[in-house]
Formats: sequence, C-alpha cells, structure tokens
Amino acid sequence: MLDVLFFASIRERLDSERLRCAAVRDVDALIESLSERGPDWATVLRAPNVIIAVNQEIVDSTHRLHANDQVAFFPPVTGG
Amino acid sequence: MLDVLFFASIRERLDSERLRCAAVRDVDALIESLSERGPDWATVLRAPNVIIAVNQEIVDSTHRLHANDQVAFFPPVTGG
Amino acid sequence: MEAAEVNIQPEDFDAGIEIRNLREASGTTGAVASFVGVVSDRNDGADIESLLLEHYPGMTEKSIVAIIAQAKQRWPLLAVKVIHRIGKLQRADQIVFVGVASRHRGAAFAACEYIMDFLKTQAPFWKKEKTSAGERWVDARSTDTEATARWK
Amino acid sequence: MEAAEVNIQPEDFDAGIEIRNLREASGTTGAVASFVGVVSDRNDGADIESLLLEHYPGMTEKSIVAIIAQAKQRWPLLAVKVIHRIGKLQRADQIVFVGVASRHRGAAFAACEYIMDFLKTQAPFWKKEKTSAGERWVDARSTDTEATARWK
Repeated sequence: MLDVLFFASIRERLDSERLRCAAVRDVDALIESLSERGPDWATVLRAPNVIIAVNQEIVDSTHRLHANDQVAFFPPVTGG
Repeated sequence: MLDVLFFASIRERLDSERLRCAAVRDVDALIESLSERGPDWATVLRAPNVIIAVNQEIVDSTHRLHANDQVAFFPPVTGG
Repeated sequence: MEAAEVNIQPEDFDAGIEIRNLREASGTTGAVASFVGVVSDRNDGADIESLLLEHYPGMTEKSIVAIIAQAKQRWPLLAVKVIHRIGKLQRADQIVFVGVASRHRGAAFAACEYIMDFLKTQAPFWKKEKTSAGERWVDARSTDTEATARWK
Repeated sequence: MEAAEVNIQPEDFDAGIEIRNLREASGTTGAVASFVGVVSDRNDGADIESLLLEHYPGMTEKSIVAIIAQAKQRWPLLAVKVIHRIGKLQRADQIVFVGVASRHRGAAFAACEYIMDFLKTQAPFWKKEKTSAGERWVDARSTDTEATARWK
C-alpha cells in the first residue's frame, strides 16, 4: 500500500488529507488511479506548479514507487 | 587656537592626547609646526596610513584650517 | 545535551536567548548573524488579520536540516539554529528565526541569508491569510525563487 | 520618546530586547536582520585575554549616523539600531550590535551587512589586545577594506 498525503490548497480542493491506496508503478500511474475519485482530481494533481514528494524528497512524476512509500502532493511553499 | 587630538597608537607614540596650538593655514602647516615638538613627531604624523579628521570629518593634509577647528590624527580604525 | 538545530513549534521564541545560545555553543564565536521574520500587516493590497501556518511534519525538519548541511559545506560555520512557528499567528507575531555563528562575519551573514532563501522556497510550509475579505492561501513569490537562484 | 539609533557605551546589551524594539518601532515590520560581534579568543596567532576599546567621542556617533543615513538612501528601512561597546572587554564578550528592520528581507540583510562593513572601516574605534605576550594595537585588516569596496 501507498500512504498518500495532500497539503494546503490541494488538500482543500480535493477535500482529502490522507488516503491509502494500492502500490502502482510510478507517480504518473498513481495520479491516473487517483483521478478516478472525482472530476477535479486529475486537474488538481496535474496542475503545472504541483510539487510531488516521495518519502519526503521532491521528485518528478516519473519517479518509481515501492510498497509503503509515502507520496505527498502540495502547492509551492510559502513559509518563512 | 586649534584643538588637536591624538588617538590610539599615535597618542601613545607621541605621549600626547590633546593640545592647543595657534591656528595655521592648513593641516600640512600644522604638522610642520607640531614637528618642532620632538624628533618622532614628523615621522608619526606623516606615516602613510595616518588618518586626519577636521571637525570630525576625514580630510587630507591640504585641508584649510580656521580658528577653533578640531584636528585629530589617528591610525586606521579597528572597531566592530 | 546539545539542543536541536531545528525547532518547528506553535510557541513563540526569544531571539535574544537563541543568539546567546549560538554565542555559547562554540566558545568565542566572533560573529552571530540572525534573522527574525514577522507577520506583515498587509499583503497583496489587503489588511491581514491573522495567519494559519500549515506544514508537512517530518519533511519540514528534514528539508531544513538539508539546507543547513548545504550551508555548512559552503561556509565555515560554528553553530546554526532555525525556529519556525506553525498554527495560528497574529499580525506582528514572530514567524521564523535563523541564527548563524561563525568566526567570520561575511560567512555568518551569507549563510544566514542562504538558509532563509532556501527555507522560503524549499521547506514545506503554507500560509493561509485571514483578511477583511475572507481567507486565502498565500501565493508563492517569484522574487523568492530568484533569491535562491543567485546562490547557484 | 524615540530611542537613539546609535549607542556608544561600556555596558553590555541584550540583542533580544533590541530586536523586539526594532519590531515594535515600525508596527509590523516583516523582517529584522541583526548582527552581534563577539571578542575572539585568538587573533594573529595569539590567545587574547582581554581587549581595550578606545574611540573618538563625538566623531564615532557622527560617523555611524552618517553610515545609517547612507544605508537608508539605498534600501527602504523602517528602523535601525547600532550599539558599540567601549572600554575593557573580556574574551567572549559582546562588542557590537547592528539591527535593521524592513518590510523586505533582502533589504534588511543587505543594509545590516553594509552598516557593519562601513562601521569596521570608518567609525573611529581602536582595539588594543592583551595577549600572553603583552599588549598590542590590533592592525586594520585589508579584508575589511575590501568588504566596503564591493558596495561602491
């Protein structure tokens, strides 16, 4: 299983903070699988400025996934 | 009269902190006049890194002097 | 016990205590440069009433530790401290502290600004502003991205 | 009453109080960058026991006020504070505080470093070190002169 997290505006737009889903080949395949959850999901997760982190390291959508990976989707950061 | 001040290593080498002397045309003339006070004075006051301030503004040795000017001689600064 | 280099916390901090700790952490340090970020009263033309700071627990600490490690590779640093607040903050509240001790003032200044610049663009924090017109997520600034580019 | 921007004093200072004053001096400031200089334990290969700081009363304040005015012409600053100690200082004592508040962190960092760089090369202070080998006047450093040159 994958541990999938959403933060900030993405969390709000998807109305989802965290979910678990079956392991797939890579992040692109995960987005494809998540897109079945609602009409907004593909738009939100494919937006050009979305940042993807796997196990808390920033990656791109071709990143390969493994069982128990933690995958996070979030907008550009605005701390400090 | 001029109010003449010496600081730090210059004060120590001349063994003088402050003196008053008759107004002269410019700083060069003041150094010439002060040089009569002892064999070291011309050497110390003409050393290439000596800084001259008149009325607390940095000047060069051609600076014209006026009655009641305050003239200071000091080495490169080392605060901070 | 050595204090952690990175604290993510809802509580306020005392910059004076942090600067004193940085001075003492390394004997006689020479130089401590520091930065305190404060909640602004205005942003993008609206009055800010309060701010909600969300973060990604775990990754936040990890990303700041990595930024500090990069800074230590570039400059000879003796001690570093980063504190970032989370949760609800009011106008004029302190948000972030970055302090750097070094023997050399140039290194302390540069590393402090480097850490702030990368924290702004890499550490997973998000600000939601409450203004008179309602709530909104703060947009990332292109000037912040440019600020990191000059360190390349 | 507004506090003076420049204090030349034998007494120690509390950087935390100064940073708080800078934050409060200008409502909500956004950014406060600050610097604390500390008496080093070593200089030019000798252990330093203590330091005597001499200055030129009157000109010191005037030169720092002029440096602050130059910084305010270059950057949009909300508040500035400079404290420099004089007299006898021990190893690890604080010597100097420079703090700058601005809405913009880049301006706060740059102005703080600018003021320190010019204070080092223009404000009439002189350090006499007491080492195990005796007393000596500290030599001016060419690196400090170079640090001001880059602001031209």
